[in-house]
Amino acid sequence: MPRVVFDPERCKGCGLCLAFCPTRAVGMDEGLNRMGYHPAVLLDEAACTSCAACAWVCPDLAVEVYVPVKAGERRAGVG
Amino acid sequence: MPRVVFDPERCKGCGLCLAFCPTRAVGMDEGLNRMGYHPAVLLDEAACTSCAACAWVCPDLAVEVYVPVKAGERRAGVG
Amino acid sequence: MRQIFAGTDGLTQSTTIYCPGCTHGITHRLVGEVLEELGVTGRTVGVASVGCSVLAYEYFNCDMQEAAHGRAPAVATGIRRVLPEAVVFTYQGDGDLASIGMGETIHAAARGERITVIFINNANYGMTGGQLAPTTLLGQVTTTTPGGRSAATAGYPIRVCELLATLDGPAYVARTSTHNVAELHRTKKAIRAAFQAQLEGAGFSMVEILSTCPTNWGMDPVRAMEFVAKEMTATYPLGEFVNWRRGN
Amino acid sequence: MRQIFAGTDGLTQSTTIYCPGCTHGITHRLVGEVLEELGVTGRTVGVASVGCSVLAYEYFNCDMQEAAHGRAPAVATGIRRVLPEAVVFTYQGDGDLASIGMGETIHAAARGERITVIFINNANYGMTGGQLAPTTLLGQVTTTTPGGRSAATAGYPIRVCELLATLDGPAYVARTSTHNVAELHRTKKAIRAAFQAQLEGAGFSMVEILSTCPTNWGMDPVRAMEFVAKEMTATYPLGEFVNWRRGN
Amino acid sequence: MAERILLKGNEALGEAAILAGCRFFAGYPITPQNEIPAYMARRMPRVGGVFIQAESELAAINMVYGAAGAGARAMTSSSSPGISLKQEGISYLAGAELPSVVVNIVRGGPGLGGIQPAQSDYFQATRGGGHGDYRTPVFAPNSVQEMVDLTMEAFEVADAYRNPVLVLGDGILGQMMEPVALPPAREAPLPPKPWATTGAKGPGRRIINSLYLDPVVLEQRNLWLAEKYARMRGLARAETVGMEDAEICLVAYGATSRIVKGAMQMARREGIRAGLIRPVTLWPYPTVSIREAAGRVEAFLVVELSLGQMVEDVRLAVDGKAPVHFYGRTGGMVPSPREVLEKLREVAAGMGKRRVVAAGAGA
Amino acid sequence: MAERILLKGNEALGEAAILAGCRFFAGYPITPQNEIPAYMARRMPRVGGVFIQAESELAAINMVYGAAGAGARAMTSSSSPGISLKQEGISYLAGAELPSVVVNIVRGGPGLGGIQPAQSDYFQATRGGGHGDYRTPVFAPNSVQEMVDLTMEAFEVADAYRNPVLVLGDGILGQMMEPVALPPAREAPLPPKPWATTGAKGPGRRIINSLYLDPVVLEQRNLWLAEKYARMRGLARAETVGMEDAEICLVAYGATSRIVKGAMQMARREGIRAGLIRPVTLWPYPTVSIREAAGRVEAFLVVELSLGQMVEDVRLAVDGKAPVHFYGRTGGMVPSPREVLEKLREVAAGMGKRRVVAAGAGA
Amino acid sequence: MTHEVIMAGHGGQGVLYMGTLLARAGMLEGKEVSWLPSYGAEQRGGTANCAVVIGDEAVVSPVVYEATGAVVMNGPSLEKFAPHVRPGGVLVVNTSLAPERVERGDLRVVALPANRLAEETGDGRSANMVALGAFAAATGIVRMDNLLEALRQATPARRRHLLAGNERALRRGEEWMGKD
Amino acid sequence: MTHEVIMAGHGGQGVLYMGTLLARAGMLEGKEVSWLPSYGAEQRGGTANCAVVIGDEAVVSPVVYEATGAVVMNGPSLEKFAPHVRPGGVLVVNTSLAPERVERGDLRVVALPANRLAEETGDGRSANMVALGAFAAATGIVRMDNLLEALRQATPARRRHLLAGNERALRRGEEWMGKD
Ligand SMILES: Cc1ncc(C[n+]2csc(CCOP(=O)(O)OP(=O)(O)O)c2C)c(N)n1
Ligand SMILES: Cc1ncc(C[n+]2csc(CCOP(=O)(O)OP(=O)(O)O)c2C)c(N)n1
Ligand code: SF4
Ligand code: SF4
Ligand code: SF4
Ligand code: SF4
Ligand code: SF4
Ligand code: SF4
Ligand SMILES: [Mg+2]
Ligand SMILES: [Mg+2]
Repeated sequence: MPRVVFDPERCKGCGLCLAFCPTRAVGMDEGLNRMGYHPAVLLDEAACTSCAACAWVCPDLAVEVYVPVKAGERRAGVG
Repeated sequence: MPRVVFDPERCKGCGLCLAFCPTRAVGMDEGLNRMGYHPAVLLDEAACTSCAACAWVCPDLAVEVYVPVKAGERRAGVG
Repeated sequence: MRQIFAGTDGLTQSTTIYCPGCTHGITHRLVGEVLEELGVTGRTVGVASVGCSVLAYEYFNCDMQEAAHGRAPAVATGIRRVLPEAVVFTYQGDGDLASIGMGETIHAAARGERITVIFINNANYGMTGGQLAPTTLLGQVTTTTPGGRSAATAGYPIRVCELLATLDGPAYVARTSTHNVAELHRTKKAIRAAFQAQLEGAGFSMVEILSTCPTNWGMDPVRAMEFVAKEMTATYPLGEFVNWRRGN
Repeated sequence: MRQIFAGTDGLTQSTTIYCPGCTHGITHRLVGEVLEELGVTGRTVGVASVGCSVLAYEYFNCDMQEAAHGRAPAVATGIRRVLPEAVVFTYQGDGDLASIGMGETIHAAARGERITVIFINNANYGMTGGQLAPTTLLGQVTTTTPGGRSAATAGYPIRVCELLATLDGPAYVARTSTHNVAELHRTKKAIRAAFQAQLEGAGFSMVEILSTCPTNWGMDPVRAMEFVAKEMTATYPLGEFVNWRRGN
Repeated sequence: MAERILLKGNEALGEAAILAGCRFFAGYPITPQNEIPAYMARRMPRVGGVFIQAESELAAINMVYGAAGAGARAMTSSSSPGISLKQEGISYLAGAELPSVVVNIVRGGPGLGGIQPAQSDYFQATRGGGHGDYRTPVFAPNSVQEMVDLTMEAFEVADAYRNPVLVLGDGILGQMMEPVALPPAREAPLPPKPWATTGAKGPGRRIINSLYLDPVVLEQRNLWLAEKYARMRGLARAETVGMEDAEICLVAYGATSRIVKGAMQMARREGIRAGLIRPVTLWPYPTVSIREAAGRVEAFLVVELSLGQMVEDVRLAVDGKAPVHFYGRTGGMVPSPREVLEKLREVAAGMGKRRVVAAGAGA
Repeated sequence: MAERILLKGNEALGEAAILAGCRFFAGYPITPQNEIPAYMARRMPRVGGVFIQAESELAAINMVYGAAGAGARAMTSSSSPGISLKQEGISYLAGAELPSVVVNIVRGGPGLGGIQPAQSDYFQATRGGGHGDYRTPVFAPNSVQEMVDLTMEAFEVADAYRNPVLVLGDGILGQMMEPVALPPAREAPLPPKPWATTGAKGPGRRIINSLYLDPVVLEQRNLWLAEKYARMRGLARAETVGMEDAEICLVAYGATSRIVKGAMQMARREGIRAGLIRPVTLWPYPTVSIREAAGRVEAFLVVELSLGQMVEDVRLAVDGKAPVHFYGRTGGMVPSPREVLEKLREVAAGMGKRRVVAAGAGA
Repeated sequence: MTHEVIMAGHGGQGVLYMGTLLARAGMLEGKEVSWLPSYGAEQRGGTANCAVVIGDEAVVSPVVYEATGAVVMNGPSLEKFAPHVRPGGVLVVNTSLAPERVERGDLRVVALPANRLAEETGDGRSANMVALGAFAAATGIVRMDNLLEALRQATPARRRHLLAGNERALRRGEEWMGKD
Repeated sequence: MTHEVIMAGHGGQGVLYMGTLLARAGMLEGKEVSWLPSYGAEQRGGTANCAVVIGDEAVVSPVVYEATGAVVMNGPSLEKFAPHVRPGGVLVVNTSLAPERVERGDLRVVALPANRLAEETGDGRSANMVALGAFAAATGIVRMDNLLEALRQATPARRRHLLAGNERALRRGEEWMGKD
């Protein structure tokens, strides 16, 4: 499972996540979603640090961010 | 001619001139004017210094103030 | 004898409807004198507002418009823009200017509209019988704060000069008082400065004048002046808040 | 994988009508998160205003009222007084709050009304197609200042936080921005402080949030954020203006 | 019957609101209704209610919107210019279906006008001075007792229909004192308001709103409202005096109706068989009473403190079946019964020659 | 004839104002009339006029008051909720007799409503949504060309009578483009305004005012205004189409009248002899045209984008002489000619059984 | 019979209060009453007046056009309201502040030096009570015991100290009529 | 004949502009015309559409209920407006953004890959011009020279550099019809 999941049907393709991603891990999809926008996609999974900058700047709640669970860590709810 | 002339028909008998006269030269008339007020009067002509305090505080433009003309002074208009 | 104090050509001959000892009358005279002394009465359009001074159009010896309650600065703006050469002023109470008309006041000031506002702060609504004004002091009894103004339900007094001083449009903003002869002299100077600012095209100008309402305060005129001196100036410090000449 | 960022229960699931990249959406999320984190969503009544955020009642996951243009603080006052236990907030644009609603804003603040105002300053009227707002920068082009805002005809920008800071009623007044992640963190902190002020009964609270309007500014969302960072913060300095905890 | 006490109309109205369970009042001073906010300022804190002197009429009506939306019985009052300022707010209250009471103690207009009694806001009150298709029931008391009774009823009607309701008085009614029997305070719990926003989240959350961007939905909203307004027509009410044998039907409301009643009595002494229909509700208009009378009388004489506004509703009800005459005074002038009698005599003299007489000069 | 150019209704209206000599515009944005202030913002500086985006509708109408009082041809524009906010100001303009033009590009209501075209502010426009006895002429264009012509005329009427004049459009008229021939700019000097406050002292000084504390004087003022309003009745105007042989008289104004005309043509093809009276002025209402028709047709069908407002004026004019039917759509919905035709067929089918049909559901 | 009374004077003379007492006393007699003040800007420093109607039937019009009786407390009020009294009506004139001579010969004029009489009873401010007492006695509109009761009912606790003086003044007016 | 045309698409596609050009061209032919846009909140990121009427007589209603022809520039517009075209009417569908298949069999459907054709002419943004050219050719509603003249008139000086591309696109649409 990737660290960042973009919801292609909420995304309006504004590009803010792309612009604010410090690791340049985000790109825009070629295809259009139902609203007619090119949604964001995680291009470079490896580069992503789960810093959540993309989620913070997203105006459309289209981003979920995950971190790998360390050994022994409890699977808790949303931080 | 007195230094201060109160217009008994403009005066509303508020007593401000009396209160602010530094020489206590002002008093109120016993009689009533057409509006039903006791108008101000110059009680003590001699005490008056033409300081114009009474005129400054009068809300009803009921006060004219004069100073004696010194010898050689031109009779000019209102200062 | 030489006359050193007489009526002013800036006012008409009418007697006013103001209560005995009400300082509205004094302020009228000061404004009239300044207009006369500046020689602009003949090109002045004044705007009367709704309050005890609603009949100001009968008293100022110049063209006058009567504005709806609170809207004098908007009316003055209309006049100002149409008559670039005219001198335009409003004469407003604290209910008119700071309550219903707060929006118009701030926006005319922010626009730097070249008008002069004479603002009579008598800490209540005189004309309608003494209700709470935005400027009523904490603890002050009015017909709508029968237990005295409580901050918890009726809020805090608004200091209009301080408010306007945060804007870039005003050229001159000062608060003066009417409670003694010295203050009246200062008030007249401030009024003159305010009109001067307008004449120089410097921007919006306003003089807030602490005033009495003996009738609704339930005080005789002299006690009312003491109230201004002691109580009102404590909440409303006197002074210049903006002066285009000094650059603040 | 553990989820560290997800939707908030403070918002509904609806997608918004905002243009792509418009920071209205970000601010919604921050407010929703704060409501959720404070655990008050279930006792909150929000007031939507008239502007691009007019449909805010569809987005915040709490009881909502839609107010007439500019009157949100008055509507919120009515709610506040009737429901002493509720959390009450308004969400208003700069046209709504600082132009037509200036009077209501200042008076709610002066009353120390226990409401929280989220104030979106995007330097223009978004919803109606990009007209001059009181907060439009000097020189900024809008549909009603086609040659750029000129102080001479359209006046100067109004700094609302500075204005309200002159009043005694506000408990918390701050200006923050949305132009990068760090500022968004600060914005969220400010929103939380503002609601905290309300919960503690300290008085009126407001957070002015510098925001983008990519559509009407004719900029892409990223350029728009740069505009906020460079141009808007120059006219509208960020910071806390009143904080009841610090006593200023 | 409760003991009668002497009360000023404005204060009686204020007390009536409190008896009806009103616990939120926001207003702004204006003559001749200043006693209402002053009374509320004294009384509300004692009954655990809220009094706010709003910064303006606009703020006041919108505070009422918020309070009513939060479930309180809420009221505001003003006089003519102030009521004009509330028109947007009233349209919003109607659009969002918020029960509330708005009192207009009418004074002379237009503009700043004067402060003496008038009835020149009839059109505004009955046709909706605000924008959009909406209606508000309008109660028109003609005594201090009715200032009490109709105000209390106004709150019930407001809640029953989720609609703003107007009480239309005038300077005479507001300022006069008469003995009144105050009804007991409403004891029953207020009607439940499951739509009120009191704080909730999730699917049960509530929204107070009048915006419908989709015209299909907005039209449905309008039709829903229209249906409600049709139901409200049942509220129409009039008092009739001496209509059994009347050949001339006087129509007047509010304080004017009392003067007209005086004139009617004088006329009857002269052998002119006049009767009076006094609308108690101005909207819905008691059209049926008038229409019935139209079949029986020779002529109508409408008397108002205006240039002729209600006369249109009379003409709409009469629908050409009898001539409709008008007599009006304006600007704060109040006719004497003798003046109205004079006019009655004229109408009586001209009877037989049936014709429709145009309403007041041009208005 | 001047060359025809393609213009949007709102912009054409703005240009017409300038051609008429309007040199002061104050407004506040609101859909669907935003093109008017935007146009004025561009154009006014180029003709030496003033454009101000006011801080609110209240400020805008009061700026117009000041500017008109100072002698300028002045205009403001808005849409429904904003016009409600201007009601106090309009009453003041009428009271102080200040010539000015107020444009309402109507949208659906009540409350925030919607932004699509409507005609639900008819009562407000024609009965005076503000307080007091006052009237304003109301022009109702039905094309972009008339947006130009009637706006220009509005300024002339305003000056001729010293009165505010309304132009009532709707979203369709404001947003649509049509070819227009712009008349030449008014070249004659503006009528002298010896009452305007331009700066004067002494006995010749001027006062703009609507306050008359003495009811005797205020009544005189009201009678003076009433007389003026009576003189204004001569402004009443209607366009009639196909009324020579009509058995059903359609009545509609504004954009609706065009759709209704379409329906009328369709009906005639089916043998239903329909005619159309289109009021061009809504106040004064073209009562005489309607009344004349009432003697000749079998029935009236009034079509409005509202729940039924103008229908009252039709009924007042018809005065019981023929049944008056109503068809309305609301909330931004616009009927198709076919829908209106359907209704026409119904009316035609029911003819013969003369009866008065109540206007729209409850409004 | 229906009494339609006008009471007039200047701002501080307690004219409106006098009217409310009369109305209250009327109620105590089981009558229908109304009281209507002039209001508004007029009052300021100017005149004050009210109309009181007392009768057996529900009051038709609270506005008084042709008074059956009037009390005028100063000169301007005399000028303004004397013409509005019906022939045969009672007109009480406070001669302390108004001329004794009344132009009309068709009225029952009571020339009453109310201020002087009030001062005699010890409180110069109760001239209104003196006039009211005299008016009641002259017209029989209400009985003195009801006036006194009305006064008691209308006097709030914090004004109790003024009660005795006002009662004396009411009686003084009545007495003075006896003498008249 | 009166043409009643609907043009629809999403916000940035220049649909309203396309409509104004058509109306202008109609005027150049000496016809009566009207143009009515949808407006308001709808537009934001959503759909845009306008109605154009062109005929010999004064336009009766600017509102189009049953179109004689339509241009739909994307999928949602196709869904929304296809049902509003009269039997036998022309429907130009931009198949670059909308499905080629149209449910109705009673229309003259022109399947036009407008975006692709526009890109071929060198400016991907002029898909609207391609569609307009095709629509004009398919319906004969206005002549190409008048469309070109309308375009010239409507192009302000600061947009002159776009003129040639737009002309090419208009012509490309026309050509494409010829080939069709
Ligand atoms: C729209 C409107 N609201 C209210 C009023 C009533 N009104 C007249 S004067 C006034 C208050 C005036 O107070 P202020 O401005 O302080 O002036 P002051 O009388 O104290 O000098 C009010 C509320 C009005 N005329 N119009
Ligand atoms: C009384 C009234 N006036 C005007 C409008 C039109 N209007 C709707 S939104 C708006 C401006 C909104 O601008 P802002 O508050 O800055 O919000 P934004 O859209 O920029 O977020 C205006 C003027 C209205 N709906 N009601
Ligand atoms: S979480 Fe951080 S690194 Fe990963 S995609 Fe988002 S912004 Fe880039
Ligand atoms: S910020 Fe959000 S809406 Fe914008 S492109 Fe990224 S995911 Fe999409
Ligand atoms: S001039 Fe001065 S001294 Fe003379 S009376 Fe006036 S205040 Fe007193
Ligand atoms: S200050 Fe003026 S009004 Fe007052 S008492 Fe003196 S002269 Fe009379
Ligand atoms: S009421 Fe007050 S402010 Fe008004 S005139 Fe009287 S004293 Fe002056
Ligand atoms: S118009 Fe501006 S403020 Fe409104 S949603 Fe679009 S970008 Fe945001
Ligand atoms: Mg005041
Ligand atoms: Mg904005």
